Amino acid sequence: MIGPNNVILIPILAGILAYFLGKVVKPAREGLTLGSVIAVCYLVFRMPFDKVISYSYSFKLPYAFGSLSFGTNALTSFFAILIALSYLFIAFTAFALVKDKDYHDTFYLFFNIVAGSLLGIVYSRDLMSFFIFWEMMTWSSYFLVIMNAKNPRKTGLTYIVFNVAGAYAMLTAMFFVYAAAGSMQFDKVATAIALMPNTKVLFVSILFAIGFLVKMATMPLHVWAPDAYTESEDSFTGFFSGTLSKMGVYGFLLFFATIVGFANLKGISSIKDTPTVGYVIAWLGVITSIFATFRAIVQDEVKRLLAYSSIAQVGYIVTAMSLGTALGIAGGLYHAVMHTIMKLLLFITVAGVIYRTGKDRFSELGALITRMPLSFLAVLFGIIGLAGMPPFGGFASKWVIYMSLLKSHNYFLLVAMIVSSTAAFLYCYKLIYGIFLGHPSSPDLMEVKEVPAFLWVAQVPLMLALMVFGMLPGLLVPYISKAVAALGFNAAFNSTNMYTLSAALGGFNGFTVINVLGVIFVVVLIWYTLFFPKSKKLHRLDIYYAAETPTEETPLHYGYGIGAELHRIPWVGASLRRHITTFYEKFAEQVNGIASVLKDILFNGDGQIYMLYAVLTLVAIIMFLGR
Amino acid sequence: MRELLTNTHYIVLTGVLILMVIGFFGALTKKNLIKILISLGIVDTGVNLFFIVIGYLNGKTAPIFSKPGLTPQQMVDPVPQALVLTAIVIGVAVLALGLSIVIRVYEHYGTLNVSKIKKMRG
Amino acid sequence: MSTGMRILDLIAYPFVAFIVGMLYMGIARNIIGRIHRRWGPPVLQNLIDVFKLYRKREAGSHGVMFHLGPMIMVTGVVTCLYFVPILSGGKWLHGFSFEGDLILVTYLMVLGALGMALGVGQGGVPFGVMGVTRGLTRLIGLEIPYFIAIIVLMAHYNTASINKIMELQAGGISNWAMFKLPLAFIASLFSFWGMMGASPFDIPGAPQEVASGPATEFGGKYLALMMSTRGIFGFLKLTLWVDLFMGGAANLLILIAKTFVMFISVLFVTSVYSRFKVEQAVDFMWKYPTLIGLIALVIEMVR
Amino acid sequence: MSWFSPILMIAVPLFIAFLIPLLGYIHKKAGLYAMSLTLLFNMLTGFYFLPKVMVKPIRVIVAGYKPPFGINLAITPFSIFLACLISTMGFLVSLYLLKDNTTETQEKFAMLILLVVMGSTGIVLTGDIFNMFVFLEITSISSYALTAIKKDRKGSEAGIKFLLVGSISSTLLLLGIALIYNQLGTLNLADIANRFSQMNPKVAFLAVSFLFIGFGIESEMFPLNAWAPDVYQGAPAPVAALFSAVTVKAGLYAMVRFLFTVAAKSVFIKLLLVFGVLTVIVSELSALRQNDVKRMLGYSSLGQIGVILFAVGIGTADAMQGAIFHFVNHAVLKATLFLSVGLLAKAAGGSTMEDLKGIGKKYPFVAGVFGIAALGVMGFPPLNGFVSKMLILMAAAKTEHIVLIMLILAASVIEGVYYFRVLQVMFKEPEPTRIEKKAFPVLSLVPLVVLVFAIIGIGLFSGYLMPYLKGAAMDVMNRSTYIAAMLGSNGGAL
Repeated sequence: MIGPNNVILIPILAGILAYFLGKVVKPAREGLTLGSVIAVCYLVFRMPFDKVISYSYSFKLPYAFGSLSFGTNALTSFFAILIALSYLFIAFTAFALVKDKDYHDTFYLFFNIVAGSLLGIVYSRDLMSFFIFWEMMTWSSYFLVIMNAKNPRKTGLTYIVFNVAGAYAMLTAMFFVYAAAGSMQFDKVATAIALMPNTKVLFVSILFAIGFLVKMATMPLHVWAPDAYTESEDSFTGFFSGTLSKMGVYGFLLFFATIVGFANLKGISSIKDTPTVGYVIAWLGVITSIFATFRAIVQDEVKRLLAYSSIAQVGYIVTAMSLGTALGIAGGLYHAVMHTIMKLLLFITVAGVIYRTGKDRFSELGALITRMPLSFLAVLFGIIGLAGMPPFGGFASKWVIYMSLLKSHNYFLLVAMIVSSTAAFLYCYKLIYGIFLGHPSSPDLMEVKEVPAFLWVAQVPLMLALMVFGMLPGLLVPYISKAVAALGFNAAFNSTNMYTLSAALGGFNGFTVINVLGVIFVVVLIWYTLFFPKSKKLHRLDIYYAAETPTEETPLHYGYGIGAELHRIPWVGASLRRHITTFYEKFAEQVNGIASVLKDILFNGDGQIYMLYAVLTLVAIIMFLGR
Repeated sequence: MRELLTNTHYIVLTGVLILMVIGFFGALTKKNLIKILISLGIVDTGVNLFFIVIGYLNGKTAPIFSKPGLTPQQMVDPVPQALVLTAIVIGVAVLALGLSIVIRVYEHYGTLNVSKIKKMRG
Repeated sequence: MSTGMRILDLIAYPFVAFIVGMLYMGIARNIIGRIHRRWGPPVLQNLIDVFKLYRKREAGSHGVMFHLGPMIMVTGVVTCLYFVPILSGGKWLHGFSFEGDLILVTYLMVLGALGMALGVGQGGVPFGVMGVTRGLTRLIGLEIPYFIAIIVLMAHYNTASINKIMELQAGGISNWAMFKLPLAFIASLFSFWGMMGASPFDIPGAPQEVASGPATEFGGKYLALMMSTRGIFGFLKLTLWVDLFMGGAANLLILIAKTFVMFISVLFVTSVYSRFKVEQAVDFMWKYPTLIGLIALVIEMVR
Repeated sequence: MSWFSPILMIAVPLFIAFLIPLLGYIHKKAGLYAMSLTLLFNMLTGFYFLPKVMVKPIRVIVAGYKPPFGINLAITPFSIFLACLISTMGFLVSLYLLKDNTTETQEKFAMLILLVVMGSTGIVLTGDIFNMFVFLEITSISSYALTAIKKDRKGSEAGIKFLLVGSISSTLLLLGIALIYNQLGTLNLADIANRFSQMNPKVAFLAVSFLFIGFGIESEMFPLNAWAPDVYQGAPAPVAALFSAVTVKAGLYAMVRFLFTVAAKSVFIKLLLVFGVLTVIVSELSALRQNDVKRMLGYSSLGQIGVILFAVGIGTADAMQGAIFHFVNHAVLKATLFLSVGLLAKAAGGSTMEDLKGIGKKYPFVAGVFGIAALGVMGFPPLNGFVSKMLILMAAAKTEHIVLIMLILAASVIEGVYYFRVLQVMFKEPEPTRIEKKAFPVLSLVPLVVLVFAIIGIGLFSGYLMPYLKGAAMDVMNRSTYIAAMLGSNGGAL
């Protein structure tokens, strides 16, 4: 039976083959990627969801590593399915959008390797294989970030510094734990940590947290994310911000719930029976979502707005999970799925829009609803989900997170989260207004065609998924409860049927909500279109304009300026002016300064000084070690 | 263990020390490349002299069967002297190579001042 | 209660809200008129306006989304209405409130506004977009005190379902949340006034600045739909506040009495204060009402 | 066949080296082909003896005098392992040189390359301390000549600096050997090791510190490696590849053999640890601000050597195993980097970042190889650099060196920055119009292909290499087996 270890190799081999075979026959790249996508989806879905299976895979690595072991449990299958589906949708998007680009070959090489390494992360059962695939994800996604970047130098270097530094923080913690446990297997490591003294456990958990918070782009470690998400290859961005950030979520859950264990973290120090480390991270998550939401509203670039919105949404997941309550983790997982679906849908559509119009700023777009109706519908579904509006799944996941915060009495966290989720309506509206409504900023926008057909293969299922999860919020509950159980928590949902979602303090019936909405809308629609005379189609410029008549030149696409008024709100304005990046830039200057001073002093080019160094070292050794 | 250091040993050892000090002082302070190479040569001779002193036994003669009837017991320890031969050859080779490179450096830089020859630094 | 009656009850639901809502708007124009020492239009003026607009022969439209915008608004508001029980006791006029809870209602309230905003977007009128932006920015301010208040409620009564909250407040005035959680009530009042469009907060539709904001481009049947929705929305909020803080109403008469008290508070505030700028509104809302709410929250956490 | 002994690995290259000027008359390129053939021969003999020595070390007696009197070769697992590595890398660089016409005088070049490889093999195989000094001097002198072979400004400047510091090292080594001979009266490594404790402690300490500094200069340790960046920048690229892959290894071998087997002074091993970490930090930081890619690679090479010294300094068997593995990876990776930069610089007419702008688009294969090697050096998973770095850091974790691990990981973040910056300059800048694309000679691409397969192959299938690494590590760690093998009667007298 093809175990997880083979599933990982399929995309990686496909990628490498695609690169070389593609040189001979170009369509081989799409063919191989498609083959690997189908194989991965088939195998991932065929694997039993919550039966714990483990494989050891001696990969001929030296004795010190032991054999790399892989396996599945409910949590891994949960994320594996997420990865497989995103891999499928993004592959189709890439088939359409990357067809005639010059980096056609390297794209498929690195895209498949990233997919393979994601599966590797999820299926690995020991620290070393987890780290191997984590690093492979980092460097392969680096090349996809700089592939089509406008200024690859700044984006690429910030991405590498943060992600590699995060990975190495995680690695130090792994070595710490390896020294105590003597082995890299998760279970042995878990038992070893239980016996470690408190200060060490705290040190290890902070280092692990840093590694995963960098990946989840939580404040103050988020600086790489906006640039990386905006400048990465258009069709890859969905995968990047939708699925790669979820690896941070998976890692966080894996290490904090099973290996380090919330219980003994609580033993060390806790505030109101939530571990202090978790409590601090929860506040970090909330602060991230507030800052990121306000920063998202004032953006003019479409992808940068979505990038900041990703950071904000993942901030919710961070807050929900890090409190260590069963319902919180369930809420985090639910929102992880919803966020992936929404971000895939939005980024794929935006990539299609950019591909067709060649423009990526709100001030250059506008009134595309007439030319690209399906994309409009896709973005409409997306923003309803993003804003967390009831008929679609976005509301269900946010509802669970709110309930978890209410149940664990973290009211202040909930109030802070409300600030950001209410402000989210602004950037959702700006997204759909800026691109599809209002007035066309340039005449050529009126000749644009709909997004390529392949994208519909990705968009339609995602839209349906949002609707279905909205209609049947309880559909995911059994799977989430199994995943939460795999982490050692008993699931906290009261209801088990598909239609309702109920937990701690209340519940709601998604099926009724969408039916009521549907019935009323149909009634109003019939009543309005049939019984009333047809409305007269007015010309675009025939609008109420305070007694003047606008001409073709008057700039009417006012909506792209949404968010300008935020600067005037005292606290929000202050947060928008102050950037955390200045701190990092100063730090980078400091390091560069030391580096250049160091090299100029020590290697100053004079042969005689070099001789002097040798003699002085000799004298120093004799004097100091002489006694 | 040959601990019997006679006063001749001490005289020659001080000589070695003086040579070494002069050599190192010259190499580390003089700016002219050729002077540096010469002082390195001096250090080399100092070391070779030190080797000879190690093998010297008071009142013994050179380890060559020049006269019939010389027994090895009357000779000084031959091994360091063999080593010194190789060391001298190496010293010469290094010095010759050094001077040829110094000529080429002079062609390029027009100066022999070692603190001026630092286009490659940092 | 047979299903037939249930269906009738459900059909009557929006119309009750529509009629009462329109009457209140008529009364409001009358009272403000009297405050300005003039007679003010007849009480049924709003109903007359709405029917006049429905009779209009044609209405200008800028495209599909423009056409659907007001419809989504109505759908959103009426759906939200169905989840707020008009009468307590769960027999008559309780809509679907047993299937939803307070958080669902909070988010449904915004769904209508967003639907209409899409219509305004296609309308293409800069004033419309200005109105929508002001509305959404103001929402950031209003939502916080309101949400703090309902958190206090949910924490205190340990449930999120509106009906349960109403039942727990039964038995006399002293049992009302208004008196049990006074600070939370005061904090929620501020956002109540804001959402009802009382003067310091009627920023989106400010006639002098943005020519009635979002409703600028809509005429004929679309304007009629929007005015009736505004009526229903007013009624919805009134009943919600009554349910949450005054133990709901056993029958329509009690409901009208209680809602009238709340409505009077709106009128007083409207006619006294002058309009805020958007940032002032948000800043104001984040200062005093939020502070009061947080104090209520702390008290609640301590108990 | 008793005549086929490891001594041939030294005798044959020596003989051919001095035969090359004569071959010059037969055919202009004969010297170069002779060089490659001899190195091939060396490689094959090395690999022939490798499994044998793993079982039992060989002691080659020269000119009939049994140790501890005559000069003899001590072929132990660690030395034969390194001998194979040195000869293989020498052979690959020589393949590159066949078509590389950097210098007009081909004979001198071929001879010097042979002498350097022979010298290094000698250092690694010899069992006599003065003999090791002589081989070290042969390597150094031919390295000075190789650095300055191109007669240009950079070459001669680098050459003279290398010579000055090198002569200090040889003087100190001589002094150390003299002191040891004065006390113990013997030059045989095993014999010295055996009776090292009988030395007067003061003189012993002095001798060890002299030799520590002497070998330190050869193995590019921090305060003593100031000459290295200039040499890597000044010397022609293939020569720089040879230095980083071969001569440094010999210097490191001498340091390790002396400190671990001969003078088991733990103070100096701890010193090695400190200097190792210092080397890593200083060289990685200095590499950050470099504009010339070859000089940057020089610094990065120092950084990797710092990691090796750090691993050796830890002093446990695991760490030594990781260090030896890093010997191999560093040699393979640095050779690939220098050779590919050599090709690219030759095409672009210079090795600064400015010249190499957009070169990746014009020569995708060679720049791709450079990229893979860069990923390997940085220690990214599937490649070989990752495996040895993990082994070293795991060993360090076992001995509670957590702060040092964090320092080294911070240094490798810096390493990531400057390597990705070069990759970004090569691949993302617009294609240079002034260079017209002309294909490189096939023969100079062969070593690159072999090295890339080695990088990926060792990375994936490092398990096969482990027994040899374990054997070599054991050889270094326990002195007594070395002494017994070399002095005891059971020594295999060939």
